[in-house]
Amino acid sequence: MAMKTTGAQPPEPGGTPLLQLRDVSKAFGAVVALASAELTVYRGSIHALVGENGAGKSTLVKIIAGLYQRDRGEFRLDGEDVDFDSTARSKDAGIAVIYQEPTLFPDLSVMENIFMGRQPTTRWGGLDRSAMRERTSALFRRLGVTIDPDRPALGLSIADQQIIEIAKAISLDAKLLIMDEPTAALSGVEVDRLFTIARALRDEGRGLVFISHRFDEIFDLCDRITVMRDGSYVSTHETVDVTAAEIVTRMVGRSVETLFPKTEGITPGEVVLDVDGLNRHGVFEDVSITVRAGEIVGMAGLVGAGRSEVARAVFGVDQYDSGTVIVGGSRLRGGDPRAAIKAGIAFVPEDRRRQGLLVDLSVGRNIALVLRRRLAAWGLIARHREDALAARWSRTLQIKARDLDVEAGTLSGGNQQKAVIAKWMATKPRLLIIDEPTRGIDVGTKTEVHRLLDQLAQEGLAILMISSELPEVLGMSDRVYVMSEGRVTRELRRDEATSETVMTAATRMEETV
Amino acid sequence: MTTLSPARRGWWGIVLRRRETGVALAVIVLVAVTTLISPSFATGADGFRNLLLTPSLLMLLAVAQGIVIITKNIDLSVSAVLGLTAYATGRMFTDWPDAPIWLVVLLGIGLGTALGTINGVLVSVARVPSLVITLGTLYAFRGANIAWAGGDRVNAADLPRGFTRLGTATVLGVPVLFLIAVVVLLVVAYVLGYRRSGREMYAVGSDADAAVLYGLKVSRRVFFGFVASGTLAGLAGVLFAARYATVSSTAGSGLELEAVAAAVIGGVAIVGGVGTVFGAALGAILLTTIDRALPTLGIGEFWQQAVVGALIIGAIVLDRVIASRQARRLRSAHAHISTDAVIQAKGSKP
Amino acid sequence: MTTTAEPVRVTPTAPSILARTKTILFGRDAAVIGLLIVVWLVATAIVPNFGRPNTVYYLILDVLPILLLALPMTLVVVTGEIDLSVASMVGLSSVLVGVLYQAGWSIPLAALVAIGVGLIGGALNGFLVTTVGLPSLAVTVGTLALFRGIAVGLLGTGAVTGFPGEYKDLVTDRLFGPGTAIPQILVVFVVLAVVFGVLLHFTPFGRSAYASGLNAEASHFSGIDVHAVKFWLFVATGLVSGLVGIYWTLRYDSARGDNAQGLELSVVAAVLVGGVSIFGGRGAIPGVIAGVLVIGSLHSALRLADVSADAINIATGGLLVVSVIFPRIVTGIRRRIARIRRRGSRLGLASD
Amino acid sequence: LTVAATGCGTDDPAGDGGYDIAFLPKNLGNPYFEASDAAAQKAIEDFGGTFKEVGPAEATADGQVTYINTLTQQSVGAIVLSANDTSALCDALDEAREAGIKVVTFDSDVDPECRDVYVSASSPELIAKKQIDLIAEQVGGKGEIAILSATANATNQNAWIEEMEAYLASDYPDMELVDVVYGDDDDQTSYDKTEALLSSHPDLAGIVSPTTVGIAAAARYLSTSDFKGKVALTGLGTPNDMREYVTDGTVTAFALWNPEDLGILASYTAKALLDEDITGAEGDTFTAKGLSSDVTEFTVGPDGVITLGDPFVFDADNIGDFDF
Ligand SMILES: Nc1ncnc2c1ncn2[C@@H]1O[C@H](COP(=O)(O)OP(=O)(O)OP(=O)(O)O)[C@@H](O)[C@H]1O
Ligand SMILES: Nc1ncnc2c1ncn2[C@@H]1O[C@H](COP(=O)(O)OP(=O)(O)OP(=O)(O)O)[C@@H](O)[C@H]1O
Ligand SMILES: [Mg+2]
Ligand SMILES: [Mg+2]
Repeated sequence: MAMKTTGAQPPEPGGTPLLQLRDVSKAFGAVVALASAELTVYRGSIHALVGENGAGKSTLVKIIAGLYQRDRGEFRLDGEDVDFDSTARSKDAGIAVIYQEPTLFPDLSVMENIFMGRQPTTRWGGLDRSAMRERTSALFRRLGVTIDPDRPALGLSIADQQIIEIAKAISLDAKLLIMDEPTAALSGVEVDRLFTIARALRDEGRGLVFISHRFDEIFDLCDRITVMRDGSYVSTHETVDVTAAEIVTRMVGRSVETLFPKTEGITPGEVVLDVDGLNRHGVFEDVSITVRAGEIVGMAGLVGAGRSEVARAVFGVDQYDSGTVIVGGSRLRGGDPRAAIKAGIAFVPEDRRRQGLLVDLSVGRNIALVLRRRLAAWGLIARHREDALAARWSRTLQIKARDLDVEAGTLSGGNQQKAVIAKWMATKPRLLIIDEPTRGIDVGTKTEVHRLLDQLAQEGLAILMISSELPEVLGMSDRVYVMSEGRVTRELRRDEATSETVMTAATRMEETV
Repeated sequence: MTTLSPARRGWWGIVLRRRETGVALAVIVLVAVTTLISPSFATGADGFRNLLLTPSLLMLLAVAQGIVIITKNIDLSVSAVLGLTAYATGRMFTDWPDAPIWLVVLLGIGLGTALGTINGVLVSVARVPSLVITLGTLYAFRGANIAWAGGDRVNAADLPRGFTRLGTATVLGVPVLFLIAVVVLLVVAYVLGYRRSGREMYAVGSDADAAVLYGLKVSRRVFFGFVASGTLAGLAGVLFAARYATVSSTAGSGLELEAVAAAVIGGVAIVGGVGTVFGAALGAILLTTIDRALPTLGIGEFWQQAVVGALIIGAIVLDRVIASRQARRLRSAHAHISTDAVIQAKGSKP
Repeated sequence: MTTTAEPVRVTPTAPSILARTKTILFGRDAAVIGLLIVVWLVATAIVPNFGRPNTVYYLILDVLPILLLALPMTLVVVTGEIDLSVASMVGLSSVLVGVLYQAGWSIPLAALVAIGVGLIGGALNGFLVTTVGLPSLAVTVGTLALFRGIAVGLLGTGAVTGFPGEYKDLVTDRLFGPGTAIPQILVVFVVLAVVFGVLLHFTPFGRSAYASGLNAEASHFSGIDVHAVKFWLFVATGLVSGLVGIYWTLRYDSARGDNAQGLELSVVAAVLVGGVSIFGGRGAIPGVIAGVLVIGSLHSALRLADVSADAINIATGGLLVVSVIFPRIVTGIRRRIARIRRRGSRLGLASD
Repeated sequence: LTVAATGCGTDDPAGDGGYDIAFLPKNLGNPYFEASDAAAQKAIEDFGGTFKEVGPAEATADGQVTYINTLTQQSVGAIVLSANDTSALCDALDEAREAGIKVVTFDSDVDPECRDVYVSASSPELIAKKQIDLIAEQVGGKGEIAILSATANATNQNAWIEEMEAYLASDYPDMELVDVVYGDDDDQTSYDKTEALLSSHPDLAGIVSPTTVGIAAAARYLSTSDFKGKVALTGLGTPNDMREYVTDGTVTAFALWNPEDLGILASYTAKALLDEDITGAEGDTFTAKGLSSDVTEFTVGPDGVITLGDPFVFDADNIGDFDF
């Protein structure tokens, strides 16, 4: 499928901006996702949007797409005020979006996933499947991949799903293409293809917005960079004028060191967790790790490296195929979270709202949930015992909520995270596995969580911390395991761990990308 | 390296793997065996006609149910809609003897549409789970029917012959009712399979959140699903009046679960997004054929329902097994494609 | 570190008893109980014969199967599942009691077998839903046909009657002597209601049930054996269905394959009117009992007022639809008002 | 017999001249009961009573129990019912009678201990004989026949079927009863059952359907099928339902009593009980007015059964004279 050239535009910014957002705000209940965001995109340029996790990038994208409606602010497309009430509107207006999380219809074929709602039709208005198949194949050829257009989306890997999202967005032939972390799941070859196409689209005079946490990609691809922090606009730069270090400083808004209040020089105690040769077919292989009391062990790797899967298998929400997991001397068979809890494991999962909390249940009940049996006398739970436990731990963790009866889902993200930690600390664990401890948490709370982890370690807790944020891993860990494609590729002492060494092991490459 | 077009590759394999094939095969085997035992079953004076005539009404309801289930909803009120439209049709003929038949038929179907619209509005606008709403309207429509009819009922003598003949007439030995059911089936199958609107119904049922991201009109699709379901149930009601010619206030009682069962047996997944109305219609044919065949096969008529129950459970367990197998197969297929891609990228292009 | 002022921390405590009482008073359960009281007051005032002991007596006997079945059904729906096979199991249990009695067994023994079969049937449902992982709606539509089919198959459309009087009296005798309102069989219900009420509201198991209904994945991550919870609830439903089958047989002195046909929808309707969310995670036993009694009392009053069976059906359906839509409308209006307030100046552009 | 003296019956209904009589058919919407209940209403209003018809939507015993309970609470004078089950209604009827309510069954009986009198359309022997004679005549006295009944535990149906089997064995050895199927007094079920019957018994010569719903459905099925004129059909039907099929030759002759007479007789029986003219003991006599036949004097037979008379045979010659 060839893109038709719709009047060549000069690649340099000028004239009316294609997209102009000013002072946009958006709140979800108590959570302010965007305070005052700003973004100006010109035709024929690729615009990077950067910011920490939770800075509000995806929310801004969803507002442009018409999925969310802004509470306040200015939104112009081609100089005209617009107000999309559904994604269909933005599509009609020439905006294509690749969302951060792939969203496919699992039961439908790949080609229909790409063309849903605008499938090619015959003269009679019926679907023209062969035309659809051809166009899909053409798109895939352009992206350099082979996926059977007729297979259902069910069971596709995250990478393949992402490729389909990209194919879908390209096929829209849009004047503005927004990509929210499209490369997070892709390998180098696919990323190169994507970039070639992105540059071609730019040269046709379209506008592109590119969101990524990978600076090499941003500096390789983008013409301009807008920095966001805590839901607000910080600054916009020509790529050639800035360095990565400057961008980071603006993103974080402070010097990075103070973010990680790590107490140094603690002598770890006895081995609490001993994982040996753990296997789960097709997910991870031969994983061996140990964690000692008082130690924070980091697990680094690219998204999809299998870290979460290892944690889930250790805790027992998943089965494993072979290997051993020993916690405090007793062996865990896998597939039984209750045994893991009894052995003293606490597990703060990566997806807070789906796995960590029951968002429709009150904060108090959430905190008391794991301990429900221990709270019962004569088989009955007394409410005052639940209340007392919940009150104690929410005080310890300083959870901000009106009272214990409010639904956990109404808390701000950081407070939700604290509620999950409270729920697990209440079990008095000896090992805490925490997956993405600060995902979606604002900077202030982030520091608090880090301080808390440090304090817990000092009190003798063994902590296994999985994080995709490299600074967090480097700043907080006594030791780091690096995983790549389901294997532990390196173990690094605190003094050995640098972004270089970790990234090399994570990508299994000799040279840095 | 030869690249096979996906369309050509395994066309037969696709047909053989389809759920519909299995159900159709079951029907054929059942009819064949029964006919061997008792030749009149399919070849006797009325055997062949009844083979097609008996399932016709349930086919319509199963298609209606299939549409709704594909959008991840359920319509328990179909039987009450059928009953109400059947009675309304009869009453129009008795109270308005000069009415042209076609007009009464249209009005009857229109009543079904109106009742379906009520369901659609309640489900898609009020956003209340359809199981609850249609359970409520099942009671309400049925109650309205009994309230209206009271002890009264429509008798064969009240209906014009031209209308009742519709119920049993045949064209080249094929009952008209069956032809109508098949035409409806083909139209619905075409819309669901080959129109954008139909494909969107699958999308909505497959993942409603993704459908919102795509900019699909989720509420509208669900709404039209219920309107279509009501319309088809209304058509079934009109044809019920034509076929049985006697309509009391309880006509069609209990058919709602049979319609769900037919759809489920035919491979329409209750979780939405999967299955075809062909499957649902075949499920209806299988159910009614079993009903008729069991006595001939020497299984007491009283055991029919137990067989049907076992069949439903068997069907959904089978679905589950197939689905998990397929998921596994797709995952490994993906690995092959990836390596293929590398080989192709390196080898085939000069 | 750039310091914004330390944010104010409100460390949460449990709300006061007063506040919690207030929540209960304005809650869904209280609304259903209030509705029950209104129905009773109005019916007593305007329907002749309604307030009499006999009315209450018959009312209780009539709604008892629904009352009993609604208890485990509440728990099943709270976990986000549904069991449509209950009425068929009642029929099967009834037929078993009849067939075995006819074969010369004693009633207690026959009843024990019926309960046993109820347990097995419930376990079958539970197995298919949890271990095999099938949607409970589809599974129980299947077992609905299966159980009913076995019942009808065992007894045809014939009936076993003539059960011994002493057992029939167990069901129909009045607690405080002739002419009084309370049948002694109500004791069984009260005991079961307390058991299920305590189980749901005051035990770790109950917490697990709510959690499983709200979010099965998060529950699994919290060490709750979601499958076990659901499995045992299906078993409990089967057990109670078995009991109801025995009651049905003795009350009507008739074991028939079509006993209690269609009752499943009445049970589900009552549970939903009683405030249990079909999505799981919400609902309480007192509300459900009130819900059953509202429907039962309404039926009884309408019958006494010589309103025909049809209008009664319409009333039931209407009640069900209104009871689920009404809260939606209220929250919808509230949310809209809140949004309009928040948007303020952008009111003109507000769209949905 | 104990006269009402319990707390519930406030006054003797017959005492103030009002006869408060409730009819409880097997189910609402059954034209047979529509006819008898309509005639009963006229008769009751004629003798100054109040008539009421209540009933379940579907023909189930438990549905009837609920209504008997309701009528008991309302303290009606008499309940006239056609029972869906012989014994399932007994407890409820006992309580009604304890409360001083007279219980008359008609058309379909309950156990004799649970009611005061039973108004039978005809005696089972007469009914069975008449139908077997009719079918034998139509099929030439030999071949396979089948019965399409109502529900499997309808007392009257089963009594007739039993009599038919005995009569067949003794008088028509060449005729074989090959199947009994149950249409549940539901039109659609009866229709489908007829169809199933014909497909599973290809050599069937005739069908006997001793129920008005069943015979009409079977006739409608036959009239549009190839079996029309080949498979004989008789049984108990109403002239209005059957007129069409007699005219077109599907059915030659069928039998029935007059359902209106049955309703009227049941009403007068209830009146006689309320007046305490009869108690249900054998030999009690009373009078009924307005019947289509000239009979006015009726005597209670053994087991408290009152019989209306011989079934009447309808055929092409006389069917035009009737309208019910
Ligand atoms: N639907 C929602 N309901 C409540 N809060 C939300 C919702 N969507 C986003 N948020 C919150 O808004 C904030 C901004 O989230 P957003 O996804 O926009 O961040 P982001 O910059 O895309 O981060 P990342 O780099 O991790 O993708 C976060 O605190 C998040 O928890
Ligand atoms: N829905 C899915 N379908 C197919 N494969 C999946 C799916 N989700 C994850 N995977 C695969 O499972 C493996 C491990 O993914 P996982 O998300 O656990 O990695 P991770 O290292 O924990 O990443 P993250 O940083 O997101 O936590 C990857 O190979 C990934 O592609
Ligand atoms: Mg994001
Ligand atoms: Mg992870």
